[in-house]
Amino acid sequence: MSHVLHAQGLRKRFGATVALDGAGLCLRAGEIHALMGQNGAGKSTLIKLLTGVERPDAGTVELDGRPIAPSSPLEAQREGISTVYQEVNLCPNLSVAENLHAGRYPRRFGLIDWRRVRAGARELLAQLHLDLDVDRPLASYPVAIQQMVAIARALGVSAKVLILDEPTSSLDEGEVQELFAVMRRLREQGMAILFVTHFLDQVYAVSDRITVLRNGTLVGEYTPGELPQAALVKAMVGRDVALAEGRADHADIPADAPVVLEARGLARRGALHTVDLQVRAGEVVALGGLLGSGRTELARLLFGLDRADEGTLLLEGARVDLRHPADAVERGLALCPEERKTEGIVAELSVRENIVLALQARRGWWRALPRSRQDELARHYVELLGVRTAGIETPVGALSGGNQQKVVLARWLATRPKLLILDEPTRGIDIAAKQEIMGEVVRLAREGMAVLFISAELEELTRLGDRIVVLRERRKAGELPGGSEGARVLDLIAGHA
Amino acid sequence: MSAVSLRALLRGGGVARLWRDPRYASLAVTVSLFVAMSVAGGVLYDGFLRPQVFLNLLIDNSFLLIVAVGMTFVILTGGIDLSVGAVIAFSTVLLASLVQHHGWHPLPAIGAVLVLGTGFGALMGVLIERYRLQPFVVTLAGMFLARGAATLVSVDSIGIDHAFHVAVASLRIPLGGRTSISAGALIALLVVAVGALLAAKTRFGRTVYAIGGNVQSAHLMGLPVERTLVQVYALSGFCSALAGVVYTFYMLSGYSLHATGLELDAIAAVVIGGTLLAGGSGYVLGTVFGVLVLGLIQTLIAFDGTLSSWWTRIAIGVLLLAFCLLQRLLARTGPAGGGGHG
Amino acid sequence: GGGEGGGAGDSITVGFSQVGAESEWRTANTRSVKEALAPPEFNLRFSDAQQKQENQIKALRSFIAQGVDVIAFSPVVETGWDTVLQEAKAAGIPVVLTDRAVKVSDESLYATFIGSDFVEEGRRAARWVIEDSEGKPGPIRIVELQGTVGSAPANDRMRGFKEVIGEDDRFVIVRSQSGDFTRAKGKEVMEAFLKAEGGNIDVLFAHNDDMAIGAIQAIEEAGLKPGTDIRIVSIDGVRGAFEAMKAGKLNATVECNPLLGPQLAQLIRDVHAGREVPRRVVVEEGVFTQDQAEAELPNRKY
Amino acid sequence: MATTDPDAQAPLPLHRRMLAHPLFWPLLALALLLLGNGLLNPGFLALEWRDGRLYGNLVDIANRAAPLVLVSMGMTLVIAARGLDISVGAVLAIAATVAAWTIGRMTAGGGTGLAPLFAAIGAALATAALCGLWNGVLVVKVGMQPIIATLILMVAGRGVAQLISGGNILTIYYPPYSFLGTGFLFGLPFPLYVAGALFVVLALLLDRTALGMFIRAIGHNPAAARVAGVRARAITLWLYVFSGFCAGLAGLLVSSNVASADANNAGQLLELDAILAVALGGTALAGGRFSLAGSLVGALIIQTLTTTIYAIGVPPQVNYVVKALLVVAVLLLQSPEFRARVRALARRPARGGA
Ligand SMILES: Nc1ncnc2c1ncn2[C@@H]1O[C@H](COP(=O)(O)OP(=O)(O)OP(=O)(O)O)[C@@H](O)[C@H]1O
Ligand SMILES: Nc1ncnc2c1ncn2[C@@H]1O[C@H](COP(=O)(O)OP(=O)(O)OP(=O)(O)O)[C@@H](O)[C@H]1O
Ligand SMILES: [Mg+2]
Ligand SMILES: [Mg+2]
Repeated sequence: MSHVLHAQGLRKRFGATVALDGAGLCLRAGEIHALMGQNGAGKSTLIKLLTGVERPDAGTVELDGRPIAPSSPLEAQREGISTVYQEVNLCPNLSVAENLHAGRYPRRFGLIDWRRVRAGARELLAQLHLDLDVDRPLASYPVAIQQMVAIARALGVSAKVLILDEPTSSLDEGEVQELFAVMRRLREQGMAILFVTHFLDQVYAVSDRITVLRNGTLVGEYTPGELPQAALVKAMVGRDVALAEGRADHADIPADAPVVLEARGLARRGALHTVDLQVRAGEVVALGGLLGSGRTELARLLFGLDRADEGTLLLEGARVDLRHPADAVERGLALCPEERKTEGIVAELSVRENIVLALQARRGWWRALPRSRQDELARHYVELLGVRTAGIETPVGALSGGNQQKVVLARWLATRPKLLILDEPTRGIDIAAKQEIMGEVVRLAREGMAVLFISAELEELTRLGDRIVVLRERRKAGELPGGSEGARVLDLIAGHA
Repeated sequence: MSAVSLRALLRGGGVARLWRDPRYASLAVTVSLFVAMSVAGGVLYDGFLRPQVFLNLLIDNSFLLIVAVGMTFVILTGGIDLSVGAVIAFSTVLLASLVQHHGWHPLPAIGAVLVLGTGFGALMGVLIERYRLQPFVVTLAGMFLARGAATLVSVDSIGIDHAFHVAVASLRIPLGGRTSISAGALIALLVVAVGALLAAKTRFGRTVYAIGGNVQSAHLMGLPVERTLVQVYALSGFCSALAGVVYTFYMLSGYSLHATGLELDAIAAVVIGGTLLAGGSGYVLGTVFGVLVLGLIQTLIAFDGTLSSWWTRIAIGVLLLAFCLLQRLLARTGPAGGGGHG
Repeated sequence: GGGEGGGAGDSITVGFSQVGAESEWRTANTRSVKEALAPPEFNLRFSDAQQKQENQIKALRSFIAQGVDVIAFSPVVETGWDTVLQEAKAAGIPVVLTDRAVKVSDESLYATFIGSDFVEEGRRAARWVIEDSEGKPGPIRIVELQGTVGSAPANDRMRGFKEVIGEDDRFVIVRSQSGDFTRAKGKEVMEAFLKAEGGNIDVLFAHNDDMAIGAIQAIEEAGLKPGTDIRIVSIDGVRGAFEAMKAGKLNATVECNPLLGPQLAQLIRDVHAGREVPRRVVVEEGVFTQDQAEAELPNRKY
Repeated sequence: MATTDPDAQAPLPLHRRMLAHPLFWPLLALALLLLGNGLLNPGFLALEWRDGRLYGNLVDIANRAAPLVLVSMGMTLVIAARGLDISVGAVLAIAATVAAWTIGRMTAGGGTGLAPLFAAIGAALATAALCGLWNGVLVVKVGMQPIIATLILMVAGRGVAQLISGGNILTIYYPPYSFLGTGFLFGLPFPLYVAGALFVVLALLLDRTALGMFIRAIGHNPAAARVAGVRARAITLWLYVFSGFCAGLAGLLVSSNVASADANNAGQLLELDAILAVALGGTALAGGRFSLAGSLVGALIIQTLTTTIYAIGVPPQVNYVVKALLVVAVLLLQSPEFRARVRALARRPARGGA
């Protein structure tokens, strides 16, 4: 077997946090290799060490049997390692085409040949069956597409090794399949692919081999065949975890349960056609739809982040005019946004500050939460959601991606809202934590909170929703009762019904 | 399936898009406002719309234009360069002193000045990049240093009477119809052309935009962030020194108090031209119009000729305000992203 | 000159470029010029350069473009005028310099110069100091508050002062620092001088009255008597200086007369009519001391 | 890039904790400057009690720095919220002129007692706050870039001030007003109390309320702060008003100090000094991270630099060079990267810098 990339005994400390302690990895040509572990296990750190973003404190990395020590991503690229980092790491101000080619432009007479840049960009995107206007700035596209662009960029580098850190976290089923098709093709061509995900099905669908990390140490390397799901989870978590299959207790929300939020004919030009929606106290409404179907837009309108052109919004029966998210927060609404990096965390603030931010905003700047109360809240949610952090005073930016997501979630849970809107809240969260979070959401709903839960995952929709609302092409396509068959939901989403 | 859904996301497009695109729209607005202001001047004052008046905009602002081009690159990375005015002053003094007091021919003296300016900029770039110092303070210190160095060379203004320099200074290239343009203005136009090309069509220029968009990402994308940052400040230093040279053609003198406050004019021109101070978005061409707008405001005031000193200041402020307000109102979308190309 | 852009009838269109409004002296200068060049005889195009030479050159260009009859201006600095003055000459527009001279290669580029001589002002201040210190033994310790570093008045006043004071070896200039021509800076710098030199200062020479007025406050706050413990001479002769002299806090001020409007108007008339004018017109100026202050104060227009 | 800070988080020994404190390096710079002065000029650090007043260079520095401290406070908060206010110098001039003009009017009209004093203070501060509001509206409501929005007032503001003063320096012949800038209270100059009070009140306000956290959130990530329900725009608007107010206070001190208002020169280039003070104090000019105490120290550093230049008696032509070199030295001292490099060089001088 030819080892393309071989890493051994990697250690990395960040201050008091030991992110990696004797981790390693062995990547062979022509394989898709899944790297698994809980949030904060050290997957992204391992990748950063391999690609020169960070330097290891100890350990060796060999490429084709030759030791390498890249000191920058540029060097790693030159060595033939192409990487898509967790979170989109492209330049939002540059056009899609340029993001795909930055650093390796085709030139004519020494100058960049934009025509070929565009053409090349379209070609790259076509590999993923994407058809975008490549001249628009990247920022004008939703994260999912930015993620696809990042993947396409990595495909454009003629490399020996392709590393993908959670490429699928913001993609929906269709996009995931496109990506897998490409990965399989590259595998045929002999490329070594390292792939991080928290979706177990995806692991079994494409990977040839699995490496598991736990708390920064190497647990072992397995083939999917020798490691069934339960065993994989056990390897990652270190103990047995019961994976809930479906949920029996879809509550029958009484028809007279008070309606918390009602949207009548809500519409916004270019974003959403008229939508009616009701969410009752104690109810979890799951909102499904394809990428770009308008779910995020709807959530933003409900929260006053964007202004609707038409329609009315009623909160507990009374008309409200939300001009600013602050209005919504003051009235007991909460929106956990889709884009964690830009609209969610404030990376430089501490875990504590990020958690109390919305609650404090609701109280106003004058009535500060006492520090002891802040600490208490922060500790409570860190424990409840299993946030892996050195302490509550650690800047959130130093947390792993999944843990950042948990902090944003904690921020909104801490406000104890009347209506909680969650836009893809489980993105990048590991399987065990997902269980905990969904359990908490259901528990809060049973205590009387209304929940609007947006997800790209069929399973989450059917399991959580007391009612499932589906959007298609920016209008409401229909509603299904909780516990409906997955296939029926899928049909509605895709428009085959 | 997914390809269809994505395509649905992208409805619209076509030619109309070009107009709706905030990147081009803001440039178009700036240009239109410039034209509107000129017309207003023509209505108000006799002789305002003569071609030479507009050529004078170029001639009188050639040095500002040159530094503003350098400044555009600095600001595109999210930095700032406060030293430009002082570097101009230093360049003029040094050049004048070399020529007048040390018997140099202007050409080697110009070469020396350009090298020094570039090196000075690069030095500031190294401090900013290597030691993670804030550009504002480093270049502010650079400004003190360059001004100080200029006064050390000479506190008095030094007139230049070398035949070569005088010849270049009084050179007027006729453009027909009793209009002409100076050598300095030509140099400025050349700098603009090179700057625009550099920004749009070279790896250096595009890295500048990428850094302004997101440094971390630029780094992760494998772009040469460190080198480019140093180069950007070196470029700005070069442009300042070149502007200093053009200044000596304009004034035929070197003086330590030349170009005081010019840094602010340059920054203002760049920002009025539509470049975001936070970096990552803007055009060299926008900067040209930024400079022209500032020049036009001056010209309007000069043509009016009735304003007292303080009304002059108020008028500059009001015109600036009117321009920026209209610019904001007409460019409907906010200063969205857009390091456009091509 | 072609007066196409010019005003109505046979009034003389004058383009006047002022340095700025950086001091009371300058404001008074502007006012005097504006009053003297009033309609109907004159059609004044006034332009303020905000202390920048490039603005002034732009203004001159615009005057040329507008085709004024006569250009007058107070140059920010001495050098750098060749090109634009050549353009004026080519356009047939005569140029009158006010307030300070310029260095040009070709003397015919301007018709005449009316204004003060900064070097001479420095000399006069020094002469007053020497006179004032007659019979006193050396060393007499002088501190100097300079104007803005590099500005023409600062350079010249310093030069003139040193030239004369240097001939008498009783005097030493112990400290010299820029006070930027402002009261606030004058006070701050004087404060530092007093701290550094203790009571060992005999004479203060300030490049303008404002700095002297600021310094006087610093001296008083340090518990000394200005005008007595420290003899003070400054330049300009603004009203504030006369008030200070009247109060016995300032000893002398060398006048630098800004009210040259009427003289300028006459020169412009002559130049426009093509009459012969002297190359250099000196403004009438004097040195004022405390005993003249009370009598002179009501006459001060600025 | 992820920062690798070896000093973070772990329970550290006292000296390490001190080194890691953000105020340590600015304070060290200040101490070194003062010490250097003390060595060059033995009397420099002396303080003596004379006529019921504390007298000495240190008092002078603090006193002279007071206006800059005031302006830096407002500037710190504006910058922390991703803004910039380059109009402070002009606003100072306006406030000073308004105060002088008000006093002139009232005393000429026979106003006596303390009425003109309070009227002047009120008018000046109100005008300054209004200027700040103007800036805030242009930035927040109109959406102009802060540097341009405040540039407008910076240019026009002095014009307005000169319009009020008719281009003259307005001299104030009204002794009570002089107390603000030159008075003494319990042996210390009154401006120290003004600057001190503002600093303490502000520090308390930021500490005891959630304002500090909101400002940092806005500065680091305005979009996220907005989504979290922070009224980012309203807060930013008020910060501009506050910055104007601070400049107004400074204007009162400056005009009172010299008993006159100089519309053209008062507060000239103050904006640069204020931003420099803010930056020296460790505030990030890109927004978010800020330190009020740092800005206070920064302002003191700048004034000490100025006083140093006067005290060591360098010729005025050299002023700028000395200032530049000292500023660079202070900056480098504060740069962790530079210190790391120096340590590395010191450890193995043989190999040199790599
Ligand atoms: N720059 C940093 N500073 C401090 N700690 C860090 C830094 N980067 C990572 N860590 C810590 O290292 C540990 C491993 O993080 P890493 O990002 O590698 O996790 P991960 O396995 O990728 O998790 P996820 O699935 O959530 O992405 C975490 O505890 C994290 O807090
Ligand atoms: N690049 C784009 N082109 C067109 N529309 C876009 C684009 N980016 C965002 N949108 C807007 O987004 C809306 C749909 O995206 P939205 O994010 O609301 O859908 P979603 O169902 O939440 O999908 P996702 O799974 O991406 O979250 C569109 O109506 C459109 O207004
Ligand atoms: Mg990760
Ligand atoms: Mg969405």
